[in-house]
Parts: sequence; structure tokens; C-alpha cells
Amino acid sequence: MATYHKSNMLTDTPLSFCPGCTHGIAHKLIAEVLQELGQQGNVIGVAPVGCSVFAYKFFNCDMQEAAHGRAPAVATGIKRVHPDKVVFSYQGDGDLASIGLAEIMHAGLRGENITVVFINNAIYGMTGGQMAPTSLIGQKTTTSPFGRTVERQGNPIRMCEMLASQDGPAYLERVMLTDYANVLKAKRAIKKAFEYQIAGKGFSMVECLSTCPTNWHMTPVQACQHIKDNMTKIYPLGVFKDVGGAK
Amino acid sequence: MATYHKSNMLTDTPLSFCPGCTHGIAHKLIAEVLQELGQQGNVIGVAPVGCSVFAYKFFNCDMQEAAHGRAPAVATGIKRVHPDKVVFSYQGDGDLASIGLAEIMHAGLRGENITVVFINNAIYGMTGGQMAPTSLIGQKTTTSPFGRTVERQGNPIRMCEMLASQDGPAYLERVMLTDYANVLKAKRAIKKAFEYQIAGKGFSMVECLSTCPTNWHMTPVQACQHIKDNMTKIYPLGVFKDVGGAK
Amino acid sequence: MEQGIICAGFGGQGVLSLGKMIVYVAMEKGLHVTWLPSYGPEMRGGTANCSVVASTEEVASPLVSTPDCLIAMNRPSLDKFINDVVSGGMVLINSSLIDIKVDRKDINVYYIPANDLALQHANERSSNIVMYGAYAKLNGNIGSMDEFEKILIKQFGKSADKDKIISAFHAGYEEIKV
Amino acid sequence: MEQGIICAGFGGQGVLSLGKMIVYVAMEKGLHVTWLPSYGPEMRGGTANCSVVASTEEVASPLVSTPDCLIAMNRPSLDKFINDVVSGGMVLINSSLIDIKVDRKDINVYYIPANDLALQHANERSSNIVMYGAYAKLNGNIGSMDEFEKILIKQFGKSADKDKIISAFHAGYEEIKV
Amino acid sequence: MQVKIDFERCKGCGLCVNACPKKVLCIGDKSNKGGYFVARVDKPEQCIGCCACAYMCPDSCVEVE
Amino acid sequence: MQVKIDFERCKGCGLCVNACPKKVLCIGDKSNKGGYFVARVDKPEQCIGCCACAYMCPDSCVEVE
Amino acid sequence: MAKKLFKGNEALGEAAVLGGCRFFFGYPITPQTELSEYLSWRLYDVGGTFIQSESEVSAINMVYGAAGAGARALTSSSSPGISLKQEGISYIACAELPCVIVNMMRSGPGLGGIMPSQADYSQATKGGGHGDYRMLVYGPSTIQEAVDIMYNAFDKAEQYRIPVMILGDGMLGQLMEPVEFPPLKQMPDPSTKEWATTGTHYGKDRRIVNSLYIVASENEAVNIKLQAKYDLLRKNEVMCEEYMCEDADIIITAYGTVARICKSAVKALREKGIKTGLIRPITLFPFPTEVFHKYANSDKTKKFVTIELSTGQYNEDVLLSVMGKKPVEFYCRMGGSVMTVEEIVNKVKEVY
Amino acid sequence: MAKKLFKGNEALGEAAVLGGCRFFFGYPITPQTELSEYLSWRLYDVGGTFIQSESEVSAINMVYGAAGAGARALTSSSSPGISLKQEGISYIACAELPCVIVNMMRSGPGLGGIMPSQADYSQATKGGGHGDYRMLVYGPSTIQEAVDIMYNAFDKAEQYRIPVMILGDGMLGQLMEPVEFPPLKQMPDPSTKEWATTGTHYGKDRRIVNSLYIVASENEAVNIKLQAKYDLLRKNEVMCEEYMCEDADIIITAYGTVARICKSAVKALREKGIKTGLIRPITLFPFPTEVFHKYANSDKTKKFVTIELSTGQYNEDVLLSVMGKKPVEFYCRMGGSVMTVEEIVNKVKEVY
Ligand SMILES: Cc1ncc(C[n+]2csc(CCOP(=O)(O)OP(=O)(O)O)c2C)c(N)n1
Ligand SMILES: Cc1ncc(C[n+]2csc(CCOP(=O)(O)OP(=O)(O)O)c2C)c(N)n1
Ligand code: SF4
Ligand code: SF4
Ligand code: SF4
Ligand code: SF4
Ligand code: SF4
Ligand code: SF4
Ligand SMILES: [Mg+2]
Ligand SMILES: [Mg+2]
Repeated sequence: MATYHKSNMLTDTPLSFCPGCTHGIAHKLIAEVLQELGQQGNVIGVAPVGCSVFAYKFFNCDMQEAAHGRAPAVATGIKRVHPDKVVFSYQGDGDLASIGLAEIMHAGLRGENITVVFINNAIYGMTGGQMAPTSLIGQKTTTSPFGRTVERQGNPIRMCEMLASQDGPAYLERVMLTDYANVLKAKRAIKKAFEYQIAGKGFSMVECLSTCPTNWHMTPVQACQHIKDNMTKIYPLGVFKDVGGAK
Repeated sequence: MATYHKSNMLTDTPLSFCPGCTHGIAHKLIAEVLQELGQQGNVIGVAPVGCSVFAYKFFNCDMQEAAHGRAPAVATGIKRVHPDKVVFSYQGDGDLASIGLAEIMHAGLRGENITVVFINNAIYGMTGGQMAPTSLIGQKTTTSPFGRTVERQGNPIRMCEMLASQDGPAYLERVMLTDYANVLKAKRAIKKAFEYQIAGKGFSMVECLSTCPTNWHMTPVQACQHIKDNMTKIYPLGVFKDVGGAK
Repeated sequence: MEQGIICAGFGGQGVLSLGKMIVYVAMEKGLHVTWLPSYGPEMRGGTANCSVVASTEEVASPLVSTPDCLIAMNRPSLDKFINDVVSGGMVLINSSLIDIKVDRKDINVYYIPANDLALQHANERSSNIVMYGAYAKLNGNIGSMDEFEKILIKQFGKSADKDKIISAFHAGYEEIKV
Repeated sequence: MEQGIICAGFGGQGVLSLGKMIVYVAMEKGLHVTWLPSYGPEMRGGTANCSVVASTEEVASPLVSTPDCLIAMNRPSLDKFINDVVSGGMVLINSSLIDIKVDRKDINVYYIPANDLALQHANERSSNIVMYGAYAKLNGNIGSMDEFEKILIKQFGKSADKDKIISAFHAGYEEIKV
Repeated sequence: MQVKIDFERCKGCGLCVNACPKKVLCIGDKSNKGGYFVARVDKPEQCIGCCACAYMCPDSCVEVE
Repeated sequence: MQVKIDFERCKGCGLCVNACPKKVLCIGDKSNKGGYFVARVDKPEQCIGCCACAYMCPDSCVEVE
Repeated sequence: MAKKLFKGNEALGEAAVLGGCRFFFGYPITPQTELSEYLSWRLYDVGGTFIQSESEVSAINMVYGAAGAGARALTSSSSPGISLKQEGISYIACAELPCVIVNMMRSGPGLGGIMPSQADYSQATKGGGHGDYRMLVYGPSTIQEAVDIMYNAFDKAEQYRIPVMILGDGMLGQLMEPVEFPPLKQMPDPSTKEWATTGTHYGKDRRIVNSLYIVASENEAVNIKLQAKYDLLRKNEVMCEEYMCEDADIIITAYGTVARICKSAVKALREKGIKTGLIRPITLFPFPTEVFHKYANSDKTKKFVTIELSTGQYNEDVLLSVMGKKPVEFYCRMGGSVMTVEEIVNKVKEVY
Repeated sequence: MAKKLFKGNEALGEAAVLGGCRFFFGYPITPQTELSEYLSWRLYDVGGTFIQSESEVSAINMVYGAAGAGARALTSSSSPGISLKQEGISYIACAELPCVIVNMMRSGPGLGGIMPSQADYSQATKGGGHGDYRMLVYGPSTIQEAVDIMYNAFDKAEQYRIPVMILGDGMLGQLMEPVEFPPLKQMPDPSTKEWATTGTHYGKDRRIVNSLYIVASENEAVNIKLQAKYDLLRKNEVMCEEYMCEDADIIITAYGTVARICKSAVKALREKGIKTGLIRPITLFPFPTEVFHKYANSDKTKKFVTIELSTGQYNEDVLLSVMGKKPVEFYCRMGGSVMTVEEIVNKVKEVY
């Protein structure tokens, strides 16, 4: 029998996410991992523009708010100044895979020694449900009102695969925040990512398939099921890169 | 026995490239292919910012000069207005793989029905020899004066591989402009790329390993040899994606 | 005549459409109207509100900073706006969720148990319709009961719950004794 | 005293370093100096030039639009700048590559077969050194022959061709008969 | 074993309810200041202390002890 | 077979010279207005008309007929 | 035609379509997103193209491409997104391409907030991008006016081959008002534009869309040409509302939604016996300098009062127009806070 | 110390290092590339960091990160690249981060040319990015002055927590002049900055670098704070050279390299008996308004003549300072063309 307490790497400020949004789960996993790794007072985080724009209110460490898509550049600037601190960015799919694609890819190519937690919810949550580069084919959003088609809106982007096509990243894994077992897996992945950073192995990213009950127009429980049933078909879970013992 | 005449898809304006720069070969291959495909009066080209910034002076068709890195976006705008015209962009490695990375990747993901000729010369030629994202490890440039290292300047970027990791592109090939046989291969690749566009198959790109004798500080002949000996190790030639008969 | 209205409540209580329906009534009447919602992430889970202006003249400012009429669907909304209501103005309070009384003496306050009446006549989501009815009763200068009802039917004519919704409207209307 | 100089020629003829060496001489002399190159893609394969100003006072404008002295290493450069030279100014012409004569009567023109002398005394690339020698002879107010030679030695002291280069310098110096 | 839910923090999303293998939790009929119907410990005695509920709660309002 | 080189367009890069399997071409000692020493057809009789030179010339100054 | 209740953003989208726009390239941002959401289906109705681009930078360059190809192309964003477009706008201005750009300003600087602001005034009118260029900039104050301006914006853009900017704020974008729409125009055939890259040209008459002029004299010639165009705009395109100015002792000046609040203030002040008027520029570039001259030189006018949602950006143009002839008082709110009618009334009473 | 002959771009790089800069993030562009090339090895000498970023957008955001983390970070570019940085600059200004940005202006608009220009003046001084923010903007005219300014720029930036821009042009960047360098300063330890994210904080005293203020009143408070800072700059940081103005009938005004040409013109005009002076602002924001007031109010001064490499961007500030008290004549060149001494002399004679 286990016990569970809110992590001390989260502040007491109530999260600003909608009910049942798994952004919240991602937040607490990061907090728990940092706590377990004993990194209190050793972390700088970077918040993106997106529903997690207020991340700086929630993580109990030094934080910088980045311009939309530029979190990897901001994190790079920070990490170069404080190479011995743990630096992470937290980014949505619009932020990371659309406007900020060049920044994340080049941070990966540089092997920048940071950890990125990438929340793929296949939608622009913050701005009210527009299509994301990761939106599924067929998905109706406010800017793909007839459902996304390859012809009209192009193909969903696969970030783990894209980063894995290059040298630079040390660790890439895709997980989902849908149920207890998978949340535990996600936590292990996030922990490994941070451990790699602490060991100086370079760029690590964990892509979390995450829900947006509000803009998917589903209940939180349905939304989790939707990830399992549909999202994982396009975004298979697994480790895409792991340099293992190598630096 | 063959005959050879300057293509009528090139203007008479002398090219602005340095002596022996294979940008010139890429230019004429495109011109020859368009001529052979009978596309005179049916083409709109997009010139980048880079040594080929004056491409609009050389190609004998309608041309638009794009902002640095944005040629794929400009070409997208054009193609959507004139879907029945052949639209191509011509871009250097700084232009396409550094500042314009998001634009090329998203054009590829959209399966934008355009052809991109990508000149990878592992250097910023135009601005006088700075490091490019494609510069080789060990390569000395004016901004990697001690030679590029993975630690300091990160890893060379592989664009064909990156695009091939995603759905969208129809045809991706890497060639080199170093000798007669390879130039003929390059021509075939460029031809195929344009043929795919004309057939409506979507995004095609030919990456040309190209010389920069001036900033590599080599003779043109040495520069060609350098590609064969060194560049192809990091940038292997070949077809990275070919949807073939499929649309 | 110019009336500035603020409708405010939780996101999900339908305050934006409540405001919009009032606008439609005023528009039909030939009045000049504007409708301005609060917008952006503020809406997420939190409170929502809109400013409505109905006027016999062209509406200059659509921003209602000192409302003639406040419709408060929950406690935070009441707290936020109550002091801005003009002297002599009216306040409609959803007393199902707001258990305090307003102590300003210079305004007319009406307590409507909107959630209770909604549940009774239609469903939880119709509390805004109850308030709409109450507002209709108090604002004959914006439109008659029929005119308010007409707009309601336009909005919900095709809904399976049409009749229930109209009944909720009337419940609100009747709740006000003038 | 203020002298504005333009050195111009093909990229590769060393006109920029020629200008720079003159600047060093003037600097040693305690004069105020500026050196401004043409820059950018214009240089690619095309022509290059630089503006040099040497002055007893602080240099106001470093841009030489009307040179007191023009050193033209090839034909396009001569054509480009010859009309801007001030009346009474001097022009040094590389007659190895420029086969025409200047027909302005208000300026002093000197023809130096710089490429030929360079080949004779050192190598093709030293034509700028020959011109440097010629300039030295004509501009005692900027520095003495020794002072010019000192700068040359500073630049090429470690070169294997040091002696040849100095010899090219003297050839240019001697070529001017004043 | 005790499961506690932070009444004011809870948003009534139901993820904890769904996660609990023992159906210990349910959504109650009381709403908090945010207007949310808060999750409630319905059958505390069934709890096996697996923490599934706590892990799944996006708002960190479940404590298990 | 005739190989012609455009004197003013040529930049003397030597790629044609290098490409020719028959050593037909060489860099001459005459420079053009651009200051380049221009390639020259040295042994026209050896030419087999393979067009390697023409294909390799970046400045399209070689014509083969 | 009957008036319809329309949200500002959506009304602008509809007016663009009616005005012949068939291409939209944009990236979501509050408080203008409804414009693109609207066009995401509306453009399909009329056979147009809607692309949600990967970024604002990409969007403006798609506009560059489409406009250069002869189409009527629109993009829309809000402050931070517009900042990202500055390079592209400078390119479009220099290449003399017609297009329309909407900026629904939000409060800044930085990420700021999403409430109304006018703090991108200098950026819009004086060139936030590099180089000496201008846009034709409109600052509508009602949705009907925004619709009318948008409806004609492409005509103006093509007439002058210039980017047109419509400068609004969240209030204008989010507001609903009854509005009357004009009839549908078709997009002119690109091939009727003698400068557009339609892909049909070969050889001598091929067309080049460009902003590179490496020779200074050529680049200067282009700039001289642009300046001549801007002078033409100053001559022909000024739009300005003068409201109760003739007999006014005090003239308030403001633009956009703020001017609406000022109008209420003018009424309130006149009720209190203070003769107040309002100068409301509708074009922000070209600026209605002449109108200010007229009143600055009139004996009647005692004072001007500038009201804006920025710290004097608009007031600079007022000062440059009044040129010291009369005192100019100033009142502003910042960061998304909007002044009330009472504040303006008080300010005027204070300086009266 | 002996003077060394240095290229402007490289001298700026050296001065940055001497002034304590240890981080550079930038992207190549003519005519400033030598600055980054120089720093690519020079920063390693002093244990610093040089990153050639993937773009200008990325560069300015790396600066944001590094500056927020307490370091002295520099970026450098030229006009089109600076346009791309506008969003980032606005963020930096709002988050009150100290940093230095160099803009070696080239001619525009669009891709334009690479020759000298001053057409980014409004962008630099009035906010090319969104929102009401300012930078401390210097316009040095000699390499020595540029070096001295750069050497102290980080101190100023940190004192006011503000981005500092050094505005030059290709002429300044490419020019070589003898220059004297001050001694090496070390970068202050980030941990001495009570606002920097050094990663050592946890819980209550953790630090947040931010520009998001979703509540209008909070966003307004930030703006009020920023404006107070700008007023302080206006009070304390104005720098201006007055050259032979006391007895001048005509006062030329110009900044940067153009002012050097004007100085030659002043000398030439005085030789011709025309009493001319020069006002040369060294800070462009804050603008030396008082200096202009002084001469505008003096009976001696008859006229001002503004000379610039843009179409009146700088002149707007001159006009706003002279405020109609004396005539202001104007002469400019554009697109990379630079006026000669003779042109200025002729202009002054013409209006004399
Ligand atoms: C430059 C810029 N462009 C656009 C926006 C508006 N914007 C805010 S968040 C967002 C997208 C958010 O989507 P995502 O990154 O997927 O995060 P989510 O909200 O889904 O978690 C956008 C487009 C902005 N703030 N800045
Ligand atoms: C926004 C912007 N940034 C930078 C530049 C400067 N610039 C011009 S070309 C170039 C790089 C050219 O390199 P590449 O794309 O590899 O082309 P190449 O010259 O090697 O053919 C750069 C950085 C610019 N013109 N615009
Ligand atoms: S909008 Fe979607 S992603 Fe954003 S907080 Fe709500 S549910 Fe989560
Ligand atoms: S600089 Fe290099 S890439 Fe550019 S033209 Fe010269 S050789 Fe070719
Ligand atoms: S700890 Fe496990 S058994 Fe107990 S309530 Fe939570 S999920 Fe149910
Ligand atoms: S998961 Fe958390 S927020 Fe959701 S209902 Fe359960 S306790 Fe409440
Ligand atoms: S055609 Fe062939 S053989 Fe003849 S010159 Fe050219 S390369 Fe040599
Ligand atoms: S390849 Fe062409 S340019 Fe080069 S030397 Fe031969 S002919 Fe001349
Ligand atoms: Mg998302
Ligand atoms: Mg390159």
C-alpha cells in the first residue's frame, strides 16, 4: 500500500487547466520526478505560450516565460549560463511542432543538454480549439471545420520520429497520460529524461499524448479513451532514441 | 555524339557565382529539365537569399525573390494561386535548413505540390563563409574557426532524412554535382521531381551536394573531390522517398 | 434611452447567449445595440460576462463600465460588478447560487432562484432562460413579453426541449412581481 | 593636410591591403586615419576598392567621394573613379593591365607597369606592392621611404618571399621619376 | 488507508472515479466555489490504497495515506 | 565535332578541363574583361563530342556541336 | 438589406470575401482568431483557399507569394504575431504588392494581455519593419465602418500596389453589432495585373517580384518611387471624421474604438455646457494633418486633448500636425485598461 | 595604451568582451557579420559562449534566456534580421531584461541593399515591436565612440534593466580607425542579480521572468513602471554633441556616420563664411530635446537643417523638439546612397 502527497515541486496555486485536462498530470509528474531526484533549488523551467502558459505559477522553481515556440531557444540561453542546473521546457504541439519547429529541431541537433516535455493534444487548446500540426486526419477543429484531410490541411507531424532522424538527441520517448499504468510509464520516461540531462548526455524529450476534453468536446474519461483508440495509431508509443550509456 | 547548347530557360545574363561554383551547374540542370519538359511559359520560380539570390536574373521565367528561408512559404502562396503552373524554389542550406527549417518541413508535411532544389554546400557562401547547419564536423569556417565540433556547434543536419521521417513528401533524392556522371544523375533526379509535380503527386525535393570553392579555400576541382571524399560520408546519395505511382 | 447591461456568471451558465438574446430583442425593436463579451483564457473554467448596450441613438461606447442593469448568475460575478451599478439601476440575482443579500439601497434588486426554477421547468442548463424571462418582465421598453418570446423561439425552435425552455422563460417572467 | 585616397581593382589584386598599408604608415606618422572598404557580394569576382583618409585633423567623413589620389589597378576601376579625382590630384595607373591614357589635363597621372614589375621582382600577386612603392615616392608627406618600408616589413617579415616583396616595393618606388 | 479530496481544488472531472479499481469514489452532489461538483469518497472501506486515483488526478487534489 | 568556349563568360575555373576525358581543353594565358584566364580548346581533333565539358561548365559557356 | 448581428472579427472575414479576397494565410492568436475560423469554412464556399500556416512569419510570406502571383490575399493577427511579420511586411512594401493585413491589437509589451490596446500605432504607421516604407493604415471604430473599409481595402491595395493594414483591437474584434453587407465582388483575374507572376511568361516579358537592389542608385530610385506613392496617398486617401468641431472650444482627438468612448464624452460634456468636438482620423497613414491645421489655426479652438490606449504614440502625430499652435493635452490608459467616458469628461474638465 | 587599427564590427565585438559580455547569440548578415566572426573565437579566449543560432528569432530568444538567467548577452544583426527580432525585443523590454543589441543598418525596405542607411530609426526609437516599450538607443559616429558606448552598454542595461541598442550602419561596421581599448571587465556573477533565474531558488523566493499579465490592471501597472523608467532615462542618460553651435546661424543636425559628413560640411561652410553648427545626438532614445529647445529658443539660431539617410524618421524627433519655433529644413538620401559634403554644403547654402 502506497501513499500519495502533492509534490513539493508544485506550488499551492490551483492549476488553470480545464477539468480533467491531462496537462495537470504532466505537471505533477515533472514535479514528482524533480522532487525524487532531489533537485529542489537546482532547476530552471521554461513555460511556453499555450494552455500551460502559466506553468511559471505552478512549478516551484525559477521559471522563465518564453515567446510562443521559442522555449528551446530560451532554455538554450539559460542552460549555457547555468550548465550545472537542470533546465527544462514544457511545450504544446502548436508551440513546439508548428511555430517553434526550427527551434526544437536545432536544439536537438545541437544536443542541447536540456529536457523537453512535449504535450501533444492534437489541438490548440489555449486559443480555443484550432487545428494543430498534430491534429488527426478527420479531426474537426475550429479551423478544419469539415475535418482535417491530407489534401487540405496536410499530414500530422511526428516529432519523435523527426528528431530521431537526426544526430543530437540522446533520449526520445512517446508516452500517454491516459490511465494509471501509462501515467507511471510516463513518469519513468520523464525521470529518465532528467537523469540523462543530469548525467550530461544531452537533449532529451518526452512526448506525452494528452487530452483536451474542452476542445475535443468529450468528457475527460472519453478523451483518455480517444487517445488509446485513435491517437496512438498515428503516434505509436515507445522509445525512439536512447543513447544509453554513451554520452 | 551529342551536342550541347545553353538552355533557353536560362537568360543570357552571366551568372554571379564565383569561378567553378557548382551553383551554376544546378541552375542549368533546372533550366534544361524545364526546357525538355516543354514548360517554357508555364513556370514560376522562387529565389532565396544566399549566393543564388540573383536566380531571378538567370531563370527565363516568372520569378519571385523570397525573404531568407521563406521560399517554401512564398512558393506555397504562388502554387495555391496557380495550381496548374510549375512552381519551384531554389534554396541554400542556410536558407532551407537553418532559418527556414519550419517552412520547408511544413511545406513537406502539407505535401505542397512544388519542387525544391536544395543546394547543400555546407557553408554560408553569400555572407562570406560562416558555418552552415550542414557544415561537416571538423570543418573550419569563419564562425567555427577551430573546426566544427559536436560539442560546440552541434551535429550536421540531414534534410532528406528529416523530410523522409514524415508523411507528405512524394519524392526526395540526394545527388552531387561533382562530375559528368553524377551531374547526369542529378539531372534525372531534378527531372523526376518536376515530373512528379506536373503529375500532381505533391512535394518533391532534390538535395544537391554542391561546392563552394571560395569559402572552402579550394580549387573548383579540389572542391568536387572534397564532396566525394568527405561530404558523401555524412550525406549519402540516394533516393529517400519515392511514392512512385501513388499520388 | 440607453441601457447598459452586464450579464455575468460561470462559464457554462450561458450568460453570453443570455446577453445575445436581449440584443436580438432590442434589435428587432429598432434600437441600436452592441454586445461585447469578456474573452480569452479568462473564460477557461472561470467567469464569463458580456456588456450589452441598447440605445435609441447610435451606441458610442460598447464597454459598460457602470451598468444600468446587472444580471449576476453567481457570487463572484455579483461581487465583481455590484459596486459599479448606477444609482437607480437594477440587479437581477440568481438566488439559487447566491445566498447573500445586496445592501445597496439606491438600486432595485430582484432575487430569482434561477437554477431551481430551471430544474423545475426544464433542466439545469436553462437558468439563463429563467433570468431572460425575469429581465423581460422588468424591461418592457426593450420589448414586450411576446417579443422576448419570439426571439426565444427563434433560438430554440428546433430544440427537443423547446416547450420546457419556454416554460422556464415564463417561470422567470412570473417570478418578478411588479 | 588631408588626403583622400581610393585604391581600386579586381578582387584578388590586393587593393584592400594596399590601402591598409598606407593607413599604417600614416598612423605611425601620427596622422588621423580611416579605411573603408567596399563590401558585400559586389566583391564576388567583381571589383573591390577602399577609401583611405589621412589627415592632420580628426577625420570627419571616411567616405572619399572626390579622391586626392586614385590608385587604379584595372580598367573598370579607372573608368569608375577617374572623373571624381579632384583637380590637381594624382592618379596611379597599373599600365600592365590598363592600355589607355587619361586625357584629363588638370591632374597628375603616373603609369606604372605594376604586373610586369611584380613578375620581374617577385610574383604576380605583388602588383599592389609595386603600387605601394610608387605611392610612397609621391607622398613624402605621409611618410619617408624608410617608414613605408618599415610597415612593409611588419606585414611580410615572416614571409618566405620577404626579400622579393621588398624588391618589388623598390621597383615601384624607382619607377616614379619626379 | 485514507483517501482525502481537496474540496476547493477539485474540478469534478471524474478521472479519479474512473481510475479507482474498487469504485471507492464518485462525483458528489455538492459544488464548490468554482461551481464544480466535487468528487467524494463513497466507500472508504473498499480502498486498497493503490493510489491510482491520486496519480490520475490532474489537479493534485487527492491525498492517499 | 566542334567545341566552342564563350571567351567573356568563362571564369577559368577549369572544371571543363578536368572533365574532358580526352584532354582537349586547357586553361589559356589570355584573360578576359573580368580578369579571368579563359579555358581554351587545345586539341580540337581529339574531341569525341561527349559533352562532359559542357555539362560541367557552371557558366554555360561551352557549346558542343 | 437587413442588418445582421455580427462579431467584428467575423464581419471582417465576411467583408474580405465580399471584397474579393480568396486567399487567407494566418496563424491563430487571441483576440482575432474568429476571423480565421470564419474564413476556414467561408472561403471554401466561394472556391477560395484557407491555410493555417505554421507561423505568422510563414503566413506573411505566403501572402507575399500569393499577392505576387496576382491574388487577393489576406492575413490577420494580433500584436506579437504582427511583430513577427515585420520583415515580411517590409518585403511586401518594397516589392509593391497589394495585400491586406489585420492587426487586432492587444496589450503589450511582450506576451502582455489580450485586452484592447493601441500600442502598435507607431509600428503600423511608421514602419515597425526596416527601411522607409508605409502602409495604408485604417483605424475603424465601428463594425460597419470596418466592414466598409475591408470591402474596399483590396481595391485600394491594388490601386496603389501597397499593403493595407486594418488596425483594430480586441474590443472591435469581439464586439457584436448589427451590420449591413455590400454585394459579393469577384477577385480580379491575376492575369489582368501586368506585374504579377502568373507563370505564363517566358523570355523578355517575364515578371519579377523583388526587393533586392544591390546598387545604391537603383535602391534609391525605388525609394524615391515609394515616397512618391506615399505622397499620393497623403493627397488622395485621407479619411477623417470631424464631430461637432466647428464651435468647439476643446477638441478631443482619438481613433478606433477609443473614439467611440470619446464621442460619448463629447455628448456628456456638451450637456454640461462645455463645447467639445472630436477629430477622429479614419486613416492613420495618411494622417489627416490638414484637418488639424484647420482647427489649430482657428481662433475658436482653444485646446486639443488626445486620448489613446498607448503612451503618446498617436499623440506624436497630433503634435506634429498641431505644431505648437495650440496646447495639446494628453490622457491615456495602458496595458488593456480602457478609459471610461467619465475619465475623459474629467480630463477635459480639468484642462478646460 | 597604444591605438590599434580596428574594423568597426570587430571593435564592437572586442569592446563587448572588455565590457563584460560573455554570451553571444547571432545569425550572419552583411554588413555586421565580422562582429560575430570575431566573437566566435574571442569569446572562447575568455571562457564565454558563442552560438550561431538557427535564425535571428532564435538568437533574440536565446538572449532573453541568457539575460534572464543573469548573464551579459549580446546579439547583433542588420535591418531584415532586426525586423525578425521585434517580437523578442518587446518581450525583453517587458520582462525588464538587460542586454545589448547591435543593428548595423542597411538599405531597405525588403531585402534592399547592404549600403549605409538610417531607415530603422523609428523602429529602434519608437518600438518596431508591439506595445509601449523603449530601448536605450545609441547612434555612435566613430569607432572609438562605438567602443566606449559598447564598453558601458551592459552597465547601463543592468542599471535600468533595459535592452540597449547600438545603431550603426555598414559604414561604421566596415570602417577601420585607430581605437583605444579600455581594460577588461569581468561579467558580474548572475547570483548578484536579485531577479535572475539562477536555478538556486525554491519555494517562496523563486524567480520568474515573465511578460504575461492577463489582468488589465496588472498589465497597466507594468506599463506605468516601464514609463517611469523611460522618464528616468530622459532625465539621466541623454548624450549629445554640440559642435560650433553657439554663434551659428544655421544648425545642421544628424547622427551616426552621417554626422561625420556633416562635420566636414560645417567646416567647409564656415570657411565660406556661413556660420554653421551641428547638433549630434549620441543617444537617440532618450532624445536630446533640451538641446534643441535651447537653440530653438535662441535669437541667434535662424534655421535647422536635418540631414539623414532616411525619409524623415529622425526629422520627426527634430520637429517634435523644435516644435515650430524655427524652420527646419530637410535633406536626405535613401537606399544606400550617401550624401557628400558638397551636397550638404549646397543644401545649407540653398536655404541660408
Ligand atoms: C507569436 C504568437 N502567435 C500566436 C499566439 C497565440 N497562441 C497562444 S497559445 C497558441 C497555441 C497553443 O497551442 P499548443 O501549443 O498546442 O498548446 P495547448 O494550448 O494545446 O496546450 C497560440 C497560437 C501567441 N501568443 N504568440
Ligand atoms: C533575415 C536574414 N538573415 C540573414 C541574412 C543574411 N544572409 C544572406 S544569405 C545568408 C546565408 C546564405 O547561405 P546559404 O543559404 O547556405 O546559401 P549559399 O550562399 O551558401 O548558397 C545569410 C545568412 C538575410 N539576408 N536575411
Ligand atoms: S483547453 Fe484543452 S488543453 Fe487547454 S486546459 Fe482546457 S482541456 Fe486542457
Ligand atoms: S561564395 Fe561559394 S557558394 Fe557562393 S558563389 Fe562563391 S563559390 Fe559559390
Ligand atoms: S487509492 Fe486506489 S482503491 Fe483507494 S480510492 Fe484511490 S484508486 Fe481507489
Ligand atoms: S481527478 Fe481530481 S479533480 Fe478530477 S474529480 Fe477526482 S479529485 Fe476532482
Ligand atoms: S565534348 Fe568531351 S571530348 Fe570534347 S572537349 Fe568536351 S569533354 Fe572533351
Ligand atoms: S568550365 Fe566553363 S567557366 Fe570553367 S573554365 Fe571551362 S569554360 Fe570556363
Ligand atoms: Mg496543443
Ligand atoms: Mg550554403
